[in-house]
Amino acid sequence: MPDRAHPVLQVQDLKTVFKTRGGEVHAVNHVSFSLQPGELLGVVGESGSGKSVTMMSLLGLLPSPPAMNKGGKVLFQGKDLLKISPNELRKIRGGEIGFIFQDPMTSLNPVFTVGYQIMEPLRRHMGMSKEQARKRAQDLLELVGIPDAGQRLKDFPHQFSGGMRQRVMIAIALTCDPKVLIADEPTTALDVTIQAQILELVKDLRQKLGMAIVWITHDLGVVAGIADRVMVMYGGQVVEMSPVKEVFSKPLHPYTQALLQTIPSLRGPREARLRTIDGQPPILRAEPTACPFMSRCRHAIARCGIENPKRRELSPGHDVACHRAEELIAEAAHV
Amino acid sequence: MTDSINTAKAAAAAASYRPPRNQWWDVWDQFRTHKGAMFGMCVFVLLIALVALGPWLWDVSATQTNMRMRNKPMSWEFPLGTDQLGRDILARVIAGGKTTLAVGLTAMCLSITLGATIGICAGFFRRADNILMRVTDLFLALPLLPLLLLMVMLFREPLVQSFGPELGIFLLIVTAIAMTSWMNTARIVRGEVLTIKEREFVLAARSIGTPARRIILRHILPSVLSPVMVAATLGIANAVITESALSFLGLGFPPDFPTWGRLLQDGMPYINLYPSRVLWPALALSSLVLSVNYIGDGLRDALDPRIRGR
Amino acid sequence: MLTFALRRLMTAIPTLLFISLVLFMVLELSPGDPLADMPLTIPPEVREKIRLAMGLGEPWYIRYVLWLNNFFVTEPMYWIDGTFGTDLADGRQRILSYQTRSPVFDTIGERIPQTLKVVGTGMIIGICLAVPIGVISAYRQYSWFDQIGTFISMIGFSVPTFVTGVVLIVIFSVWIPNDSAFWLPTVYDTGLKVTSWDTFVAQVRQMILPSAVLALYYAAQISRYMRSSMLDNLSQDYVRTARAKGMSEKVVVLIHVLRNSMIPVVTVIALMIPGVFTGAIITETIFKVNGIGQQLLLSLQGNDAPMVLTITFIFAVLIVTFNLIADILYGLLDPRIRYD
Amino acid sequence: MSEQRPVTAQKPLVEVNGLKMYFPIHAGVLRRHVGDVKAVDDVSFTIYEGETLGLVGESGCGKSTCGRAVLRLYDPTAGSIRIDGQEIGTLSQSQLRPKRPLMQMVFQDPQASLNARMSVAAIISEPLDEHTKMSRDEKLARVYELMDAVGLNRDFANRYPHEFSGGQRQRIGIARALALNPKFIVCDEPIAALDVSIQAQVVNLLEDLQEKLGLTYLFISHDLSMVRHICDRVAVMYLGRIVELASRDTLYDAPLHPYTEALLSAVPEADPDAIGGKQRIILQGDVPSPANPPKGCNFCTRCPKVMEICKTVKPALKEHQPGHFAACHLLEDGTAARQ
Amino acid sequence: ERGADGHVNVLYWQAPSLMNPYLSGGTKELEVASPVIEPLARFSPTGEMIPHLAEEIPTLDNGGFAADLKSITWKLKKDVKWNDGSDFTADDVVFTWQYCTHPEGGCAQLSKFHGVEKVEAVDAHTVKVSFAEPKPYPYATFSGPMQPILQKKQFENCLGTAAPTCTEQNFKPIGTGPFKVVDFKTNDVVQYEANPYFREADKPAFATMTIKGGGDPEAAARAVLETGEFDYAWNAMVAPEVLAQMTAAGKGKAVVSFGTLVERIMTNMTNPSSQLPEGERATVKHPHPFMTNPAVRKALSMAIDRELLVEVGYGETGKPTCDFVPAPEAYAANNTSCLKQDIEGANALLEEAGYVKGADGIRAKDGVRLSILYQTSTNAVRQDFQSMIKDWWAEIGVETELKNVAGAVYFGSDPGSPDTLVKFYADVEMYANNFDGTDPAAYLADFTCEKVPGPDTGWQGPNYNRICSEDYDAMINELNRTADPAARQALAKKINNWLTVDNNHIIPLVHRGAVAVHGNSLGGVILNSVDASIWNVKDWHRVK
Ligand SMILES: Nc1ncnc2c1ncn2[C@@H]1O[C@H](COP(=O)(O)OP(=O)(O)OP(=O)(O)O)[C@@H](O)[C@H]1O
Ligand SMILES: Nc1ncnc2c1ncn2[C@@H]1O[C@H](COP(=O)(O)OP(=O)(O)OP(=O)(O)O)[C@@H](O)[C@H]1O
Ligand SMILES: [Mg+2]
Ligand SMILES: [Mg+2]
Repeated sequence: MPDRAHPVLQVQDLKTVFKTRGGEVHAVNHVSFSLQPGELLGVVGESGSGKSVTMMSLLGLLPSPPAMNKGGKVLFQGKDLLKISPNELRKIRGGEIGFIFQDPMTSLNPVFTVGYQIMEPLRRHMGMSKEQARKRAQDLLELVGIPDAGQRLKDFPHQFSGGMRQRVMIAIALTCDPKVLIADEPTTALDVTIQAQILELVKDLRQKLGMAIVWITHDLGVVAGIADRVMVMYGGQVVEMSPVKEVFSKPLHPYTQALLQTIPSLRGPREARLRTIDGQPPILRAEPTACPFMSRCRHAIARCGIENPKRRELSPGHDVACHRAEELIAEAAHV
Repeated sequence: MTDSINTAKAAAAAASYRPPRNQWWDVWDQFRTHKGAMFGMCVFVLLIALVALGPWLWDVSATQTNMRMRNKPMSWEFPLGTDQLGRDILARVIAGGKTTLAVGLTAMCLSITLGATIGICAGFFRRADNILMRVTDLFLALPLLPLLLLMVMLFREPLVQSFGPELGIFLLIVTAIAMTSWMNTARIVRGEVLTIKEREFVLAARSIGTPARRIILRHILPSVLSPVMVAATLGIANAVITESALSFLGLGFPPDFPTWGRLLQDGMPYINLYPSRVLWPALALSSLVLSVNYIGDGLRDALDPRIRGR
Repeated sequence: MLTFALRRLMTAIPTLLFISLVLFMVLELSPGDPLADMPLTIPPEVREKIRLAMGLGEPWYIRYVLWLNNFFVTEPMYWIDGTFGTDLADGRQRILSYQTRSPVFDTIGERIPQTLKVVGTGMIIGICLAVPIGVISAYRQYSWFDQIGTFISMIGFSVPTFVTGVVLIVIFSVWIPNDSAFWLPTVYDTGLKVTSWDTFVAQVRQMILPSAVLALYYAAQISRYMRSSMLDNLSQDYVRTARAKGMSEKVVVLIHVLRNSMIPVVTVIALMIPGVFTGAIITETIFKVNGIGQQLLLSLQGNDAPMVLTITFIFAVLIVTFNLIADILYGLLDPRIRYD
Repeated sequence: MSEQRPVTAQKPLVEVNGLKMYFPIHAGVLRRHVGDVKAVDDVSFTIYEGETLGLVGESGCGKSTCGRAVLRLYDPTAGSIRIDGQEIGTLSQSQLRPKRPLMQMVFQDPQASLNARMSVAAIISEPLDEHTKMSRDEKLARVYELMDAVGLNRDFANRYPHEFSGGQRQRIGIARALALNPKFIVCDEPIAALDVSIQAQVVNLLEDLQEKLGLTYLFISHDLSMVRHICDRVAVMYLGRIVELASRDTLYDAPLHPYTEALLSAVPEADPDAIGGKQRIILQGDVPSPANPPKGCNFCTRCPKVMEICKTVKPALKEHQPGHFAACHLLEDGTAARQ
Repeated sequence: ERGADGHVNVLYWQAPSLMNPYLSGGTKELEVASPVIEPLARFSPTGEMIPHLAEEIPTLDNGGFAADLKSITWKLKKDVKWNDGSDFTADDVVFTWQYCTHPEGGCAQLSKFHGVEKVEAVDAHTVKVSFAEPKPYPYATFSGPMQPILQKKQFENCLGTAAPTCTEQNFKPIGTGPFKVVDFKTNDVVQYEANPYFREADKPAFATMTIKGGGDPEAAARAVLETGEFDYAWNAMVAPEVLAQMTAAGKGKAVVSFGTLVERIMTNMTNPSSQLPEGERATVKHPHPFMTNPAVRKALSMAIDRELLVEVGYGETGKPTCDFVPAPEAYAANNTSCLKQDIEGANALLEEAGYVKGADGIRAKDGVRLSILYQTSTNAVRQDFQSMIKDWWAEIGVETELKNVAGAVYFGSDPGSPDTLVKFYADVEMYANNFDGTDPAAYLADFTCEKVPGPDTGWQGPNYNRICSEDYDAMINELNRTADPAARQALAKKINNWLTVDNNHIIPLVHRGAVAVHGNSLGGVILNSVDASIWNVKDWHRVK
């Protein structure tokens, strides 16, 4: 089990706002979480719930304008990433924290060879010679399971299949032995057999290299397969944070519960009809003063409309942001 | 809180039967919010107004020579001065604007229509592609001047006879300019069409059973408007300059027909002596091109609902 | 790629033949008389004699075939003779200009260097200006730099070169006194041979004004393309990837984005290059540079059909070639494009 | 919804026989035809009225091509396609036009398949413009009706696609497909681009519509759990060929083909308890190029149970149990694939 | 002293295309060739003949010109050498005749040998030119800039069809003049250096000369007067006030010389209406509906203020004129009757002729409106003239439509083009023309009946007006028979008046001078518009 006392990455009260022509969009509101060394944190949540924005604002990767950081702290090795100079931040990006993006098809620069793109951070961050960098790049490609790595370094991204491109992205993220790897839906665009390959690969790598991973996904199945802990996001907030087993066995937040019910299962009895979550996700024009899930929540009460619930730890390592969490547990137990 | 939601819902319900309105209104709404475009529009309207209403506001002949008033500087009587024959420059700028605007806009429209049509056909119909692009090469290679001479020789008389000297030569010039300037538009549009036709919404239209010509009109054409806009901006400048070159060569309007390009050229010998003679038409010309450019920018944004939303 | 090029070249041949025919017909049918320059005092019967001596007595198709034969057979022979000292041509009739009564290729060969020098310099300077302007305008979209850049490039495009050229002359050659170091010549001395530092300076000085006029014109256009291409690319995902890798802004913009943005721009430039060879008619005339453009204008005015036909046909060849080169460049620059 | 319809009792609506869709590859200076991308290679299946046939498989295996060829968005290389008893495989595009209302398509990417420059009303009424002579008001009424049917607020008629969430966009696409009262709809991965919580909405909608309007679907997807939910029968494709076709329950419970097995095992389960139970089969390597498929069984390069014969002889699709087709040499001698 | 003054820079805004005047009749070619190849005699600015390669001018008095008017004998200078060092002989003169009269040569100066039966070398330094018929004016041959003598040795192989292929010869002719060609770039620049064999030992003062071509008149004037890059610019036709402003800079001055060039309006005696079938349009078959009326022509002429035209268009470089032949003095009629603008008179005249103003202010008679299509070539000054004249004609109730045509088409003789000078598909047309400044007989003879162009002549013929008058033809016949100078002059004046003030077939506007500008440091410039403008380049020198 990871060491909970010394997180590698600690995010406190992060808040990010987009300035757009239609007004402000409060995409991330007071998000806090921490990441233990060697841990794999799964992040789930509806599309637009702020998963990507949160992770990107950690490293200042959002274009500004329109994005603006409105407070919070991101502690990494004792430094606040939001405060340090661009130069230092650059060293950390790619050097200490690796990033894998959502869409492997467009995230690689089409006009540079894969080798160049892998070697670039090696040469710039670690000052390796061309030869050394090439050697290392080849090792990395082999590590992520691309056959004939030496040859393929000379290929361009479009010559790789989607799954292989995603592996190249992983290789790039791993170049400088990062302490933390942030993977933003790395398998969503891939089909199941390739996804399975990548999941295996990540499990493998984690064992070999021992880094902490943040894994964003929609797919609860994936989370169930690899995560240690799960963070559920909704409306720019973290609504639930729990060890992976408990999310599936004992989801506390109504959103998590609803989410789990929408997915059909491969085995077991087949429901006649899928459950859905009615209503629309909120558009965050201002900082929410109410629970953002309220309008879609079956259990909403008046209080939900007045006060945005704080995140509370209900059982060890399992926090939730819902006014009625305790009641609902009791109810569930009762039923 | 709930109240406000309810009222909002009620309002939405009330509005819900508002029939869909013409999409051009949306475009206009967006267009209005584009600062640059509105600025360009103002300048453009101003120019049009100057040209359209100018003859009423400034009731001086543009061609009447007045030998006693030659080369006068700016004054109340002659707001922009007079030229070497004592003709009032303001009146000439106004009169020239009429021709220039008409020629520039019509030639540009013709040229981009031609260019867009050929570009779309080349991009959309694979079989036509090769031949159309080779035709484009041919036109690119054609020397303008002999071609114009040829056109003037063949068509000036019949046109002048059927439409009178003004309209006849106007038609001739406008077609001549359009004929020789559509190639770039065609090339750009073709490139764009090649990518757009692979997009899924075109396939969707085909699955509905929309025939090719309506796919082009409804789906392809609006999507290639943005490069066409750029071409249009450059096209106006090009048309105006070509027109002036034509009159310089004696292929254009009759000599007593001022146009901005011609004023510019007439003023050139005097540039050192009376720089304002070059300045005014140049200014008019630049503001025309600039305003069209900004309008094009705005229109491009306004035509794209994705940008429009923001 | 090679087969693509070969295939295109094969279609190019009939295309070019057809173009040459159309060019010939246009010149043939358009009014204008190579003798228009001659004084009115020359009586008609003498004119007729001269016309016959020019070969105008033959029917058009014979002249066309003769021209084709000359262009594709005789002239290359002369060229080979000139280069290798052989004697293939054996004094065959070459393409003669009506105006100068000399082989058009000699004239063209004499003039191309100037055009390449002046227009080429103008274009290179234009590109060198346009690329950074385009990059900065896009990187700081809607900043004052961008706005001013737009404004200037529109002016550069809308004011004809015959105005900008003369304005520059008035400023740099008339207002500035002759003895000043900033004074610049307005007449291009084509006899100047660069043999020393001084002649080199003189050469540079006489190229400044014409090249500046052209540079403004080219820069105005290319910077527009550059800007929009940069804007397209700056919002791409791979830019974010590069940033996430910890690359500095300089590397991100100047290596990753620029390389991608250059792809369409380079092809646009490639398509502009044929224009360098035909020269810039107006600019060359204003500054009296004896380039191809000026020659073309003179020949057009003089109705010198063989010269016009040859120059425009060479231009057509260049257009077709550079179209092909642009396509190939596209393929080389953009590894995604494959021709097969 | 009624469980498990008796398959045989129904009338076939779509019959596809020996469908081949090759994209020619030209090369050389003379653009000679040097080969084909065999995107769909000899596929046959039948869809009965009112049922949903699932088509699953890896990316690039030819699912979309198959769906499009069935609707004659491509001109198939060979094979016959009969819809409602009428052969459409050989009709010209203009002869086909009057048949279009019968068969429609819902696309994978709702963003890309809607013209961003058209308002919702315009998009939905496009098929009406093409195939009916309704007046403006009638059209508008029909648009509202359709919007109601797919659960879109009528107020949205004036909006543009980018102003909608993915699920709503897909509803617009579905409304467009429904506009002409088709009998048969090809759904080309209609939910792949959507968020999980929205996927359910769309799937429910499709099911409701099927029930109400008696629609027939060809449901293309690579989400096996969703296919299990919505389809009556499922066909599994690999590299342009159908390797297994069976009723849903049979296929999921007792797959015959090694590829189907691997596919099923690769699906991550959102149930932590299930993880331990089942050993995943991780396929090695990439799918071969359809331009150059292996000589024998298409799957032989990655098959965990490959035999010598697989590398030389293409197995035929045979009915091994009633209604259960598979193409695998392992099954030839009657041995089940599963040990 | 020869070559002491270094280099002189000359600018011609029209660039020369070759250096052989026999292959191009263009003025620019004559000009650049004139420092190199010389005729037997040149004309001074006032029209007197000055022997160059000839010892003296042969006349009736000194016996060089035979009394039967059928031959002329030139004595050549003895000490003349070609600039390659070889001797100049009578053979070269004979050769030049052969060269130009070769039936396949396409010689532009062929008309100068019109009537020449034979040219023979009497001895090495005597040439006899014999005419088929008596020739009252025999000097057209071998004098003036158009017929310089070519070196036989150089051009021997360039006869007939070979003429145009002799590029080297046509670009670098060997001559006897003060300069020799070092380098010729066609349509661009000619480099000269002093001819070491030139017969006058101390000339030219300049060691080298450059004649650069290209640009436009303004730029040429600017390069001399404002930027000072050039010493001399030819034909600096710029607007008077611009010229004034440029000379005000103090770097140089303008010089003017008047030849015989007259800007004029020609009236069309035939109907150019496009309603007529092609082939009958503008032919004698259809007389012009109103231009044939002398009163109309006269009114048109009266309405013009020539002084003002000069002031606007030419300033010092033009003079208002009523004459078709304004020079040389002996031939000039010096009419002044038209110089005063008389709008009222013109109105009255038209009124009297029965043309009354309609509601639109345009006069008409019997349904024929005085509506005129007025064409000319494209040229800033001509367009200014058009505008002014249109205004004046409007004042007398004549409507004018203006048209300008590119010079290359207008002055061409392409029978396919409707826009040429000679087709004259307009009511009036404006251009300038001259003769070589010595004898106007041929020039005046242009308007005989047989010279009317039309479809039958392939639209050839100089009688653009389509005048066909027995009186006129008779006068011309008489002129061709008269040898006595005084009688010739009187007759020429009579013909001139017949064409202009009497009948107003030709409406002369401006007697145009040639203008050149030169820097203050260039001395010895005497402008000549009868011969080459730089005819005396050997005398040019640097002013210290
Ligand atoms: N550039 C931007 N300008 C304005 N709003 C933005 C911008 N980028 C993101 N947003 C908003 O921020 C919110 C969070 O977006 P984010 O991309 O983090 O969602 P996500 O959880 O990653 O969704 P997905 O699962 O679809 O990737 C969304 O509401 C989105 O509209
Ligand atoms: N127009 C075409 N020309 C050539 N090859 C094509 C064309 N369209 C598709 N293909 C090829 O046919 C094969 C099947 O493509 P198809 O789109 O049908 O796959 P798919 O199963 O739908 O995949 P996905 O799940 O990614 O949508 C692929 O290899 C593809 O490259
Ligand atoms: Mg995201
Ligand atoms: Mg697909």
